[in-house]
Amino acid sequence: MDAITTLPVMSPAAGEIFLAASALALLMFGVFKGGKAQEATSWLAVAVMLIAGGLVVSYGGDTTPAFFGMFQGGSFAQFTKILILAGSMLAIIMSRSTFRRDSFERFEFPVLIVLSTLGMMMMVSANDMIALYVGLETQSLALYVVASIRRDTLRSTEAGLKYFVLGALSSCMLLYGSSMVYGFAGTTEFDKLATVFTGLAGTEPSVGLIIGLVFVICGLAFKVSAVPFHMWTPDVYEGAPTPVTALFAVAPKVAALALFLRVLLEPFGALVGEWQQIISLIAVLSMAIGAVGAIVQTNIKRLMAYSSIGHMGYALVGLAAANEAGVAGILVYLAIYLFMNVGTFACILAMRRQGRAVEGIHDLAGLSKSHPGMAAMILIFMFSMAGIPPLAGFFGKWFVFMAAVDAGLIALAVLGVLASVIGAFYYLRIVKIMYFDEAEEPLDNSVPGDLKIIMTVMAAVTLLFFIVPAPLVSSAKAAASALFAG
Amino acid sequence: MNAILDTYVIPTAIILAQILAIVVPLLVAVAYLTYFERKVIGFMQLRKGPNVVGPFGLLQPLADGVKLFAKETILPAGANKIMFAMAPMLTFILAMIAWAVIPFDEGMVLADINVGVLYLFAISSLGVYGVIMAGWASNSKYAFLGALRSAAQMVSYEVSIGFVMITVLLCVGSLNLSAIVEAQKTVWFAIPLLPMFVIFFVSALAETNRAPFDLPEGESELVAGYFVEYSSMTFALFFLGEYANMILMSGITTILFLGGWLPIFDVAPFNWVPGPIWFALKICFVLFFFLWVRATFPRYRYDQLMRLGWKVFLPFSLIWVVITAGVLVAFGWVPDPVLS
Amino acid sequence: MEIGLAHYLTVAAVLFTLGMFGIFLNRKNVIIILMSIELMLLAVNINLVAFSVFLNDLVGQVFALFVLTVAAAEAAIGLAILVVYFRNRGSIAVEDINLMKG
Amino acid sequence: MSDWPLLSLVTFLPLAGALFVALTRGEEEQVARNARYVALWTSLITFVISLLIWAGFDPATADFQFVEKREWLPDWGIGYHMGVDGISMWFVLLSTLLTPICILASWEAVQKRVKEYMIAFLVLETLMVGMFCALDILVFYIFFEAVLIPMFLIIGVWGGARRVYAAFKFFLYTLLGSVLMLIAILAMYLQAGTTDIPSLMQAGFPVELQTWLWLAFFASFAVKVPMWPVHTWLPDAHVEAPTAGSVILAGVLLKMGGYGFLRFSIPMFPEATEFFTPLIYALSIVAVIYTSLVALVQEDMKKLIAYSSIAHMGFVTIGMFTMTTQGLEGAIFLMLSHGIISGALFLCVGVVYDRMHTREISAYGGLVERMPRYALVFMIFAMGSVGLPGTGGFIGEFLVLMGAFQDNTWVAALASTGLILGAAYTLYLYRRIVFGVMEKEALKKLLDLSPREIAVFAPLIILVFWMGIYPSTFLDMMSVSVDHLISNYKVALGDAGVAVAAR
Amino acid sequence: MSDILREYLPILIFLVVAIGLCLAMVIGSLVVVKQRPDSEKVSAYECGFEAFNDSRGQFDVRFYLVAILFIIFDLEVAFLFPWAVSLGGIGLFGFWSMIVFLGVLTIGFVYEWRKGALEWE
Repeated sequence: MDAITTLPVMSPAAGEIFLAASALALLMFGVFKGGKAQEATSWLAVAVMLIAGGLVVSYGGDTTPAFFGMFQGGSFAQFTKILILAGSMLAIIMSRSTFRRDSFERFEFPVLIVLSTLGMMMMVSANDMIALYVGLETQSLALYVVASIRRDTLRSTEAGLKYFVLGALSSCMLLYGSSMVYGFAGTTEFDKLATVFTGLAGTEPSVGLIIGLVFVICGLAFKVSAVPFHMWTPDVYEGAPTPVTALFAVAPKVAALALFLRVLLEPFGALVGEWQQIISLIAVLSMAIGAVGAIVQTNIKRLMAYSSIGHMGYALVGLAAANEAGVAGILVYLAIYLFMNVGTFACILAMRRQGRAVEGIHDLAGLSKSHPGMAAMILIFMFSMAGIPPLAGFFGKWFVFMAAVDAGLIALAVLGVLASVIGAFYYLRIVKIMYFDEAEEPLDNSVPGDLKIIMTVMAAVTLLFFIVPAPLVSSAKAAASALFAG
Repeated sequence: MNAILDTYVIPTAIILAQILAIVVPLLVAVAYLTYFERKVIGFMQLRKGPNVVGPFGLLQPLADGVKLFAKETILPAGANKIMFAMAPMLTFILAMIAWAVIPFDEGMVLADINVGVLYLFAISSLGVYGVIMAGWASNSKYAFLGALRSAAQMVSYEVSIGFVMITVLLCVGSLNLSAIVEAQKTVWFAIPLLPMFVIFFVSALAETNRAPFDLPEGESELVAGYFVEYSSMTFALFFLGEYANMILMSGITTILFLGGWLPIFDVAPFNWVPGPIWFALKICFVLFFFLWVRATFPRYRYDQLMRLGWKVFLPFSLIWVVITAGVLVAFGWVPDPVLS
Repeated sequence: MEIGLAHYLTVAAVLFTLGMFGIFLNRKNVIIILMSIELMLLAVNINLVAFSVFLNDLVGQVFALFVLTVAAAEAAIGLAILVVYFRNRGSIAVEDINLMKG
Repeated sequence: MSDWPLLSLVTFLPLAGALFVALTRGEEEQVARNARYVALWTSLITFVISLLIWAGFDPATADFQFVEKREWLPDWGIGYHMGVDGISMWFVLLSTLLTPICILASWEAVQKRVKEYMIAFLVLETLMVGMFCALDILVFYIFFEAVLIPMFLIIGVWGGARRVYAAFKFFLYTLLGSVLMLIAILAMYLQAGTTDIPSLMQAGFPVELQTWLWLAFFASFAVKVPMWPVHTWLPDAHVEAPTAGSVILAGVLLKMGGYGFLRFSIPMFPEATEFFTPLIYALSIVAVIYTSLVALVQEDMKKLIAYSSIAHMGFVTIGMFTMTTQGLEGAIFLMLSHGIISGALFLCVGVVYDRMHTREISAYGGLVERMPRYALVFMIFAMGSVGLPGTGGFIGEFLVLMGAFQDNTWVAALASTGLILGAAYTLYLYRRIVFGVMEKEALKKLLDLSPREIAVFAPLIILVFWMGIYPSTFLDMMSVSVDHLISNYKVALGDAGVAVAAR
Repeated sequence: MSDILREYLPILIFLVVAIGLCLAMVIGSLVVVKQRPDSEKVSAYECGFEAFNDSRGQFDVRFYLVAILFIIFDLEVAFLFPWAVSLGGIGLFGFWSMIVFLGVLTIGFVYEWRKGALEWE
């Protein structure tokens, strides 16, 4: 009782605190500015995220437990938070031109993204089941609204509704799991849970605990859209406005996966024997369904949904390995995944015919002739996603599978690479449509400048990553070892 | 055998006796509140009010009761029968069981639970279900619209009631109603928290759908609101429930702001009078205000009503919560927490 | 019969399962899904409070309070989304939510 | 001169050219012309520089030469490591030689999207050269896999009617094989703690592990070589690819598999190699005989040559696994000569295809009447393919058979039948196209080889005869490396033998 | 009987009594008085016409808005209850935490106000 009367440590959470305060300020700014506030709010939101990123860099590395042990900084959190912030920031920037062209004006959009980003950052740093839940919900609640932001269109609202129902369901499962864990371990704090479970080593954990663990995993698997909890992904990706899908594909995935890592490796680290099989299975299924499901798709956003399911499967391979290399692999994978996805979505956002957004895969036909530059970039992204070296995507797979082999999960690794061959098929299909097929009617030529810049930068990073991979890879490794040290 | 008798039967019998000691006077009070209302409003409007049945019309409530009892109970064809019948019962039951935690004097309370305020808050929140059920089950547009309006109104004002209760709690440091009364030994909260007292009273008017906020059942607009389809005893139950609620809200006002059973001044002739009498007197005083308001104020428009609730009361009470807490903290007046 | 922890857990589990079935088997109305979600959250709260009492540890109740709050926010957002959906679709029957086939 | 990063220069010069081409802007016509010239000159300069490697190469040592080493992923101990020995140097030269020839060959054949075409070829050259130079297994894998991208596009964009099918088949087959290799590479790295190829050669993997690793590498290289029964992508890819694509495919890409066996399977997993040699023999012999028979009944020129490539690569794998000096040198030599000869044969097909736009054998006949020079050139390469003494093909096949006889008579005997069948289908092809009566009207207007085409063929003809008449130029350079390979292999096996004996 | 049961038992009994009472009243009336329903009597109370459409049809979306706002604010109140009671034990940090919380709440409230969610007509 005494502890709570003293001021808690707050500095490691400087970025989050700033983000929270700014989100409120932005909301007020938007609502009082009136009229065309979206443009200004968007740029302010970007600036806020940049500053928050700076704060995360300068203060977030502090490993002192903050907020009475509810919040844990450190380089793992730092690394993922920067990815999250980058993803959200790019999503906001990319949304501008699209919404402008659709003459859609809603300043809440950037504010909601800032809020959900805040939630994601809290998730990553959560050091207690309660903090985890609150962070997760902050994220999810904002994202439900973001998904249905085009409230005048049926598709967007339906996507929002589906996302809401299944997201809420997954939260319930996660909660039920954590309540069981709380009951059978007697605490919700990650550090204490870890101690309790380490004490259990060698003995058979109680059934209640296992049920709790399984439910927690199910809930988290929902959030990363891993099979068999992936059903919502294609629908939501397809229905949500494309800038929103671009956000969904990146930042929340990074956050959810980072959370997955932390939860399973820190508090439940000692129970690795119980969850390794489950994660392996989820990973294999995700890779397989992601690859097979994408083959029959005709909508590029749906295809990206399956692609992200598959990618999450690969990332989970690293988790199944449950070693430092695996975490480092996942972090590298996530960073690269971010480049590829943001770039791809920049291209998708640029797809317009006579001013109207199109999203069929066949609308890409003949792109290599009408837009050679963009086609080349999509080509780079697709081959990168297929994991063909020397493009960045290969390195993600390399590190993840390295961890799996290191952990002795050879079968998992083999299944993974086989799935990647199947997956390569549909990425190739897009390349085929762009390069081998003839165009019926070319896409519009006017690609907004910001999208152009984003896709070019992302393509360049994806293409040239192999030249100097060391900075990213080394910092991922450092972040991973921080997770294991702390 | 004796053990069972001692542990179960006897306590239950005592409790039953206590309950009857609450319910019977309450029902009588409700009956005479209607009489009182008609009389008071009558005098205010320079009329006589009921004066035919019995001396000064004193038997009028009984006659009304018998009349209602003797009427045919109509269950509308399109109604959801079970829900239709349950709605008035719910209203009535809630109005009754809230009294279980009301202290009439020091220690004179049926269930002295330590979360009394929460209990009252919960019970009064449930009241809205009776309204919604009635409106829905009736399958009539008037009833349905009346119920919606009534529900919206009730929940709107419930928020400010909540905030007002918080300010009181801040000064008490306990959720126990007796403790709240005890805390007013030095000064009644109506004085330092006067604005809150006013807000609470006005919100209580709205919460009980009383004039000038009685438009959910405004006869001229929506016939009789959500209970337009009711008749006979089902109607009577609504009626009873509503008036019992009025008395209850007065009781809560008394407890929160007017020092409950405490005498006005804790000096000689005043403290000879027993607590329950004080309590009853104060309730009557508040009830008189209820009636007075009805007689004097014109009915609010619905938009005015909602604006008052959301745009005036809510921000105002919110600010008052902050101010109260700030003052208490700044001057070190925060009561020690009673953590039991 | 003494009512112990196991009974609370059983009730919670039953409620949770009911909620789950409510979501997956319900073919009629999306509102029912929202109610099912609330039911599941309630089950969780029963769990938390029961554990809290059993472990003599307040954290469970604090958690339950958080769950309540978030559940309310969630319900609010869910209802809001449902309303905008209804305005576009004119129906909230579950089988009508089929614009995109998954 | 020695500290000049010659290998990197050779590797990345084409990439710079590709970048240059990519940046050209302007009228389509002009861009196409510029792209052609830039590509040609880049590849020619690259070839000239690569000759410096040959010139500076010291044949007396089996060590890697022109070594470059730089940090790349320091935390994982993975570096950028380049170097050549007597084996890989030849493949580098082969790649740099064939690229300008391909570019020249597609000077007029390719008319659409010339810029992209040239970029693809230059990138492809970088990747091929880089792969042969790489001394880090991860770097090797990157180059090895990346080849798929330009090749996929070359087949898919500039290919024939069924190009999409062929491109997909090519891509997925090879990818499927190589991802398994990726797992094996990971396992090796984790076992040995390094991805450095020279260190891995010393690593000495446990026998149990070797088996699996060998199989995984085999999955990749067997597809690439290609060995029966995973060869089916090759005829499709060859048939549908544009002429230059087929040349590169036959000339260099198939050699990547053979090179892989030499660089990884044999030196790193000697016990497994010993164990699996019968499997290789069996598959190779099936390939030699079966595909030769298949080649006999082909109606499509390119398909026939494609099947003949499979058969020749069967010889190569036999030679390699005999683990005799003759066998190995023969295999390498055969790869080089086959690279030139089959490339040239595809060019020959390309010459008539450019004029007639059909590859049906039955559409031709009596070409000698109108195209005597063409008939001569075609004959030289057909003879080379058959393995006529005096051409490069003879030396290679002869050495392989010698090696095979030392190791296993039956294998050698069966392989020899492949020679006869090879002669049969090649001569049959030649007869049907060049001889006979010129009946078709369309053929009567054919023009003989143009100066450009002669320029394309001339260096190849010279090489074929050089290899056939004075093979020591080539063999001397590789012999030390090959001996080193064999002795290491024997030592490793000897160790294993000792270990087994001690048990 | 546990303490908690002893405290709440009277409420339970009270509930039973109240239910019994109202059932007695309603059923008593039903039994004693002769019931003669006819189709006119049981029809819905409207302007003399038959009802045109389902009376439970659509209604103003603002009612939803009020409901949603209520849920949010009522919960804040639920948070304030324990805080108010224990303010003495949680010190300045406890105080300021809640002030920040209320600040956030106020911002949301201001937003609603500006967006016109509180306008009725």
